[in-house]
Amino acid sequence: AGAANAETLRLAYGTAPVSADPYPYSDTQTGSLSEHVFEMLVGLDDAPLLAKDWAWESDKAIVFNLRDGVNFSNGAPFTARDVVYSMCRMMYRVDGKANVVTSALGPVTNVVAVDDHKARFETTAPYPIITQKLKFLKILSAEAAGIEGDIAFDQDGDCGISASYPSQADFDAGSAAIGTGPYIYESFQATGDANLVRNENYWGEKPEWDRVEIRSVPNNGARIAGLLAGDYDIIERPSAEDLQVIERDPNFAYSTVPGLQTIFLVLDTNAEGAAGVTAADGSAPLADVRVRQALSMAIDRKAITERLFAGNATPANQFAPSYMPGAPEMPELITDLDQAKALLAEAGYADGFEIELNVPADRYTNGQLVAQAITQYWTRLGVKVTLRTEPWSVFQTRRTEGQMGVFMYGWGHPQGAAQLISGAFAQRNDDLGLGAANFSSYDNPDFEAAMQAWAVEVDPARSEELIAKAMAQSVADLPGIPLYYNHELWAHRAGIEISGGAEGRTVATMAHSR
Amino acid sequence: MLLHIDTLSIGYELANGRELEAIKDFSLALDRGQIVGIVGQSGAGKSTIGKAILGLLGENARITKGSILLEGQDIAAFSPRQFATIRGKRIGYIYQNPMTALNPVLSIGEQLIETIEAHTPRRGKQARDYAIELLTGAEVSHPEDRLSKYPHQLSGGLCQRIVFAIAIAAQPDLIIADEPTTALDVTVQKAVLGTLKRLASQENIAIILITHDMGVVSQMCDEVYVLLRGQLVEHGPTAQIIGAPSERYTRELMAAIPSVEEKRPRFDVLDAFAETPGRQRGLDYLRSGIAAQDQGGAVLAVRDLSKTFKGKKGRAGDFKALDGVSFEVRRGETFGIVGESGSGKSTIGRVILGLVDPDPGAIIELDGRPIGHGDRRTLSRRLQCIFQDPYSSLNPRMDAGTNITYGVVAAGLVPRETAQALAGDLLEVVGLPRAVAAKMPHAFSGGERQRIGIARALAYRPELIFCDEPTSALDVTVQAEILNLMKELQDSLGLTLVFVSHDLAVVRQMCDRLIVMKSGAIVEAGDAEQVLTEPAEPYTRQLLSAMPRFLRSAAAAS
Amino acid sequence: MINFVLRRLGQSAILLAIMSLLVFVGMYVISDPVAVMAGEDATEADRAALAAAYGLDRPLPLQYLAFLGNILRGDFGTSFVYGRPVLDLIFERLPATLEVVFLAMVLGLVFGIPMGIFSGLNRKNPLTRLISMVTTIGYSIPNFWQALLFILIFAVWLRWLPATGRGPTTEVLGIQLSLLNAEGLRYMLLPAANLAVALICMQTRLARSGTQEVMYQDYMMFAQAKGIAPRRLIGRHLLRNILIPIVTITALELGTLIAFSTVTETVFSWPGIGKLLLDSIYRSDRPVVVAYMILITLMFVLINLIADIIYAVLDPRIRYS
Amino acid sequence: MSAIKLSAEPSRLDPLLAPFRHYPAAIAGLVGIVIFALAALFAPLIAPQNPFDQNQLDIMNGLLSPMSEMMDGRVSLLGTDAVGRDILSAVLYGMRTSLLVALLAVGIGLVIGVVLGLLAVMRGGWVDAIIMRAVDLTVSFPGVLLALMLLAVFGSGVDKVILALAIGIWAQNARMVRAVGLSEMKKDYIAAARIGGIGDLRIMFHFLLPNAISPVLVLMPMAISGAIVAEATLSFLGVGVPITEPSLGLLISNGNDYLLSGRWWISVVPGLVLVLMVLCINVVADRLRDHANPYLQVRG
Ligand SMILES: Nc1ncnc2c1ncn2[C@@H]1O[C@H](COP(=O)(O)OP(=O)(O)OP(=O)(O)O)[C@@H](O)[C@H]1O
Ligand SMILES: Nc1ncnc2c1ncn2[C@@H]1O[C@H](COP(=O)(O)OP(=O)(O)OP(=O)(O)O)[C@@H](O)[C@H]1O
Ligand SMILES: [Mg+2]
Ligand SMILES: [Mg+2]
Repeated sequence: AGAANAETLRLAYGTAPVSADPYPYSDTQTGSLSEHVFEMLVGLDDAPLLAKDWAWESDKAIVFNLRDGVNFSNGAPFTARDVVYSMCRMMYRVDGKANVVTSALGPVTNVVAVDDHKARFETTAPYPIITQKLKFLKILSAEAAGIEGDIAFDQDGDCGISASYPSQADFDAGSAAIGTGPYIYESFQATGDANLVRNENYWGEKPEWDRVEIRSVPNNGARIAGLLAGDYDIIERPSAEDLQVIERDPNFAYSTVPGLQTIFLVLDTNAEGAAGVTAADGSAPLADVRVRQALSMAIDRKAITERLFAGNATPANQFAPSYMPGAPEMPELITDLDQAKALLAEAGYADGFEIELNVPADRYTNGQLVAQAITQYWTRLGVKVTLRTEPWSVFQTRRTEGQMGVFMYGWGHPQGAAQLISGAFAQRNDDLGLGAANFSSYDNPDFEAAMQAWAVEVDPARSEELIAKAMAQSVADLPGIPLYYNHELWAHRAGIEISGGAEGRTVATMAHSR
Repeated sequence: MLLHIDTLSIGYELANGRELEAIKDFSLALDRGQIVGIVGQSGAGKSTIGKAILGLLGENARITKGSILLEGQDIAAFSPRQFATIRGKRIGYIYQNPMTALNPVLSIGEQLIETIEAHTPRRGKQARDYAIELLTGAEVSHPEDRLSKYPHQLSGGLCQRIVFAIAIAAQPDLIIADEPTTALDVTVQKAVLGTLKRLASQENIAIILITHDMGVVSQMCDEVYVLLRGQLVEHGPTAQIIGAPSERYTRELMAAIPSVEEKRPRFDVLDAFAETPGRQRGLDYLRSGIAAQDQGGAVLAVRDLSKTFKGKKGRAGDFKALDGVSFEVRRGETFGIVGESGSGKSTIGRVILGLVDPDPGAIIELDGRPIGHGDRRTLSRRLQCIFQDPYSSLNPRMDAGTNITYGVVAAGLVPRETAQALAGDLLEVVGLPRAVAAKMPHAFSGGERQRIGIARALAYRPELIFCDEPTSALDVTVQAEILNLMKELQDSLGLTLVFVSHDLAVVRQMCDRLIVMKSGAIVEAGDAEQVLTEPAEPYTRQLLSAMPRFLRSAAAAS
Repeated sequence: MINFVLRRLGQSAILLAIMSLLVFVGMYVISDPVAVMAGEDATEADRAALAAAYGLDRPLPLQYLAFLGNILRGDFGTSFVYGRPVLDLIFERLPATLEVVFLAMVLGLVFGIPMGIFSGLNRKNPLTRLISMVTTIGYSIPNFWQALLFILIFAVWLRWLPATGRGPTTEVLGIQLSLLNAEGLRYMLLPAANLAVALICMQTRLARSGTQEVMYQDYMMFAQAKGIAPRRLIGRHLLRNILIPIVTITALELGTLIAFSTVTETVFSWPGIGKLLLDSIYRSDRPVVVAYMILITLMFVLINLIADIIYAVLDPRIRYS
Repeated sequence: MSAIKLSAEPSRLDPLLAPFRHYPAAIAGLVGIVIFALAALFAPLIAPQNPFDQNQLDIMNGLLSPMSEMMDGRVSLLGTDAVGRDILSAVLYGMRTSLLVALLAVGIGLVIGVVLGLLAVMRGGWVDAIIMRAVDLTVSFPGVLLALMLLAVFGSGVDKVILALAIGIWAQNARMVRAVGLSEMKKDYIAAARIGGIGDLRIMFHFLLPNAISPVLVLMPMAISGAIVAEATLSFLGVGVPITEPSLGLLISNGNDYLLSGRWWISVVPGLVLVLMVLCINVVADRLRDHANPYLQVRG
């Protein structure tokens, strides 16, 4: 591997990237596409990328030392000014719309180019997860945008230059899509098809492929067929089922890595009752922790991952992949129908109760099958389950409106083990960035205290302790039920080797010809 | 020998699985330049023979026996592909029902020119010129304009002439002319027949002429074949058959020919229809209609009736089919409308019946009251119509019986339970077996269709019937029966008839008063006797003189 | 005729108003764009800002009026999702849809009508039985199945044709077309065939049943008696008389395929507008959906108007005043 | 003349069966329809498993190939799907939903479409204009959007699916009947009926309808198979049946994911049932149409 390859690499994505503009869209595929062209200070794997290193100067300021000798694909050198410019752009809301991490970087009060290769981020309060958030700040070239002189950061991103920000159309046309990454934009179409060519002047290891062609093939069957037909070299997210075909065929292979996404159920623990959950006596069954434990215990996670995913998923024992850095050690969640029934009886629901289980129809791999499996388990427990599946947009709307007492959800960001619990179970606190998606009505003082402390803890070791505490508490209380961790899968022709990342991005740099 | 039909038998398989033997052991021989006539009862199988010669029998027909030799080749055994080589080119066919024979969605020009191009080397403008020549030869006025017209824009007679022109376009060896002049006025008929005769004598073309008109037969044919219920009754030279028929049926046929020379109270009939209880019931039904109360004055008054058909190309394309027509019809009379084909006779009917809106200013009164649009439904029991083209006026997806009685049942005139019996009775009244009530319209012969139409109109027991060529497809015996029935109803119930016909002999026998029409206007009006015996207008005189005479005396003499 | 057309267009103006209102309200009840667009960790303030930015905080009637005002100024709005003018999005993808639908339509007519007429004429022919069987199976196999089968057979096993995507295009007057490009055409064949199967079946069956009625009419007998060539007999006399139902279904299917051939577009990753609509509905991208529906309604109105005019051309007895 | 009657008494079914006499293919179709209908009707009695009862399902029984043994020792004749549903049982149960939905939707769509189409022809003028513009509106309206709207306003349920599908079907029928009717309307037999004083309704149903409905009937079997498949799409959207009670269409589309990997039975079995069902309906419908065609009333 490593040798320059005079070949074209053809990638098939499962969803169309929306734009070549890396800022407004947070979906995986738009991220995959822009990862070819743009780089961040901090790599997705937490390793330094455009920053050589970083350190907290005070508990409200962090300084990044930038890599030397990096040039944008138009030849302009990469400097701290570009970091400031990119931060400005990130904070700027075009038509009021926030960018990928605009809100998350809200605590940043100032960004200063200390010198050409040193950038300082200042925050209102200690904001330890800023490095996590900066994984999403793609560095743009100020020069390419035609910005002269120094740039003064402000929180609105106006920075005195807002008028000259390139538009999305400029990115899509390629003129603004200038980054430091291994590949250069050639063309992008709104249908999600993109062509890239090698950046000959890339600062790092020489990119392997001459050309990268990205096509979007949302239909699973068609994607795998496209691979088999020789239309593509690599396809992302083949279905577990289709891997059988790949295994049988010596011309093809697949590769898998445990992913970042945790699939779990959210339970509304509100004592007043939960939408769609009804008990004969009018009580709120989900408010009782024994009921929640029973529901969790009834589920055979191993059966799900083995039977429905053919092993390409890991049974979850907490709300973040246990194999992720920073995830605490937790015991396995046991399956025991008898004990579950006993718990249910103990809670006064020996005759069961009714649950409407909400699942997005078109969102999660095998989501519908998993939902049916859970329906089976819970029915066996004596709970009457009505399975409701609907398109993501409808699901999302009803969820936001609080119309769901029990729903399936998936959460996976390369932002550390506390992401999920801090957003889904902590009380809402916009200043600390906690509980933005809390639909569980979970309220446990110990958990809460741990989360609030974690939010401002800059010491990594302390932080990990707090996460472990909060995680243990939430797994004990089960405001949600962890199910499994998704694995990322790629199928490809046999002549290629793949080293994909847990975040599941499909990029040319992960492919090496054998 | 150009054509030799030898002991031919043809059967039709019916929907109920039975077989109708339409032709039994029919033989015929024909040479170039010869004209033979086939006459006989309506439904006798005349058209079936014609179709068999061209291989156009429907899927349910089967040639069970015999052969048809065209110059020694047995075409009865031909494949469709082989037939394609003789149709049009060697055998021309004048279809019996001119108004349904033309494709409704193609222009006249196209239908004519495609035939020319198929069989002659003429192309483009040459073909078009030849088409115009053919139309002129068929006595079609304004032939250029007609080319761009569609069949529904033409009168029955025009359609017939176009069918004629198409059939002779290729100057084939043999022309089968199935009732080629039923819709033509006598002057045009004379010209058309003249053309046929000339083709036979000059071009040496053989012609099979199927007709009911003995006058035509006597003038045209060298030999005559008489057909009854699928069987050949007799055949022989024209003079012999007409002058000294040996078979009873032929004699009856000759006797039933109406005369234009004198008016008699009834047509001569020789019991063409079997007297059955059903027929009697049917007649009783008709006779028990409500007698019309004579309120004095005209039943129907038409004043200043004009009709302009809008053309495609603005005003220039407009066509004035009726121009200021006024007349009155008295109760209980038969009011004749005769005249040139295309002069607007049918259009008058269509306007009266509310199928076509007249130009503004026209007044149509029934019993002194103008007919409004809203009255149409209640009018049905007073005003009925026998269509010139009986076939297209029958619902193709209803059997004959239902076609006859559907309306009267719907109008509440007859209880539903008795409808079926009534249909059978009325079929017998018009001389058809009651069993045919279950047949679908398309499986009837031309004359049979016409009689179904008559039965339907009669079923209403209306006060007035607009009869548009009601018996043009009927042989004289059947015609006599039916016209007599009408006369009888007229006498007993005061039935009023508006009678359109080209057959002046029939007109003479039927009509009390008449109008003579030409180019949409009335040229002469008055007492029928007077107009027909002492015509005032040259056009009327011309009509009378063009009439093919069947001279009983002359025939008898020879 | 001109009056007729003008009146029709007048009617469609009302239709467009109704349609836009229906879709506007419909999208409102289905899902909330803010809920769909806002990120997972969006704060209340973020959501409010988002709603305000898109005018979604105003009462629905006001939003609709504003939308109407913009339309009258020729502004169909900007996609919530793509942040681009919706007309750009639609017209960018339109050629891809049009050309594949066009090809499918042609296939449908070219195969369907002759097969139908053949089976109508030769009722007892074994080939007729075969055609009947195949067409029945053809339309009872679900579209997505067929698509996958096509891919398996022609792309995976035989490797004759590419499985997915649009392939190279040729630019004609600023429009990207695959049709004029041998390689591009290869990409088009499978999706077009997938659309065409149902069309072929429909046209075959309509042509067959029409033939079985028209063939027995007197005028067909007479036309045969005239001895004109079979080609003309069928191509002119018969065809003209069976065409009305065929034109009707062609018009309806033309519109439907252009607007909604989402399954085919999805399975073959054909970048057409049907998929854009589906995605936009799912993503709650109201401006795209509303503009799309307005255009589609307009298209259907026009197509059906043309069909109505064709009826009158086909059958001179039909006249519109 | 001397047709020998085998049965002494003409049974009451005779006129109903008449069209099929001498047509073995059509009889086979009829028998097929009866079998399918009975199978659907008595599914609970025939099916080895109640696939809607979650207690009887286990994902551990998932993806078994035909003739394999399930955990409880029973043999699954046609295999199981991913969540352990016995395919044979699922197909039997799924057919009930699908047949109900498709027949009702097509039936309603047919009746409404034909009646409105005929009305448009009969009345013309503004009645025609309103009906036809309603057609324009309906055909332009995407089914997905309609279904989601119904879902949002009325909630889910089979009745909504039927409604949504019928709305899609009526418009096509209305336009078809109108187009053909326009032509028929100008023919003389209608004029004769008018003169005969036959009321508009009767003209509509006894004169126009039989002469204009043929193309609609031609498309009917297609509409049925279309509806069965479309129902699956709507169920996927959450409008129709829950995925725990899959219809035939849903089974096929779910099984689609397993086609490549060689677990063909999951979608091929329900797919074949659909094809066979439509084939039977089609053969019978064709025969009935031919039988009603006056020009073909001979044995062929
Ligand atoms: N397609 C058919 N199916 C069944 N019976 C038919 C069919 N065509 C004709 N017939 C019957 O065959 C007989 C002969 O019909 P044909 O048309 O030859 O009579 P025709 O002598 O021409 O009578 P007309 O003078 O009334 O035209 C009639 O009784 C008719 O009802
Ligand atoms: N719908 C129409 N459009 C245009 N012209 C028409 C239309 N109907 C009839 N005509 C024309 O009007 C004239 C009169 O037609 P009509 O049918 O009344 O004639 P007719 O006297 O009944 O002739 P025939 O004796 O040949 O039946 C003809 O020249 C015909 O071409
Ligand atoms: Mg005849
Ligand atoms: Mg006339």
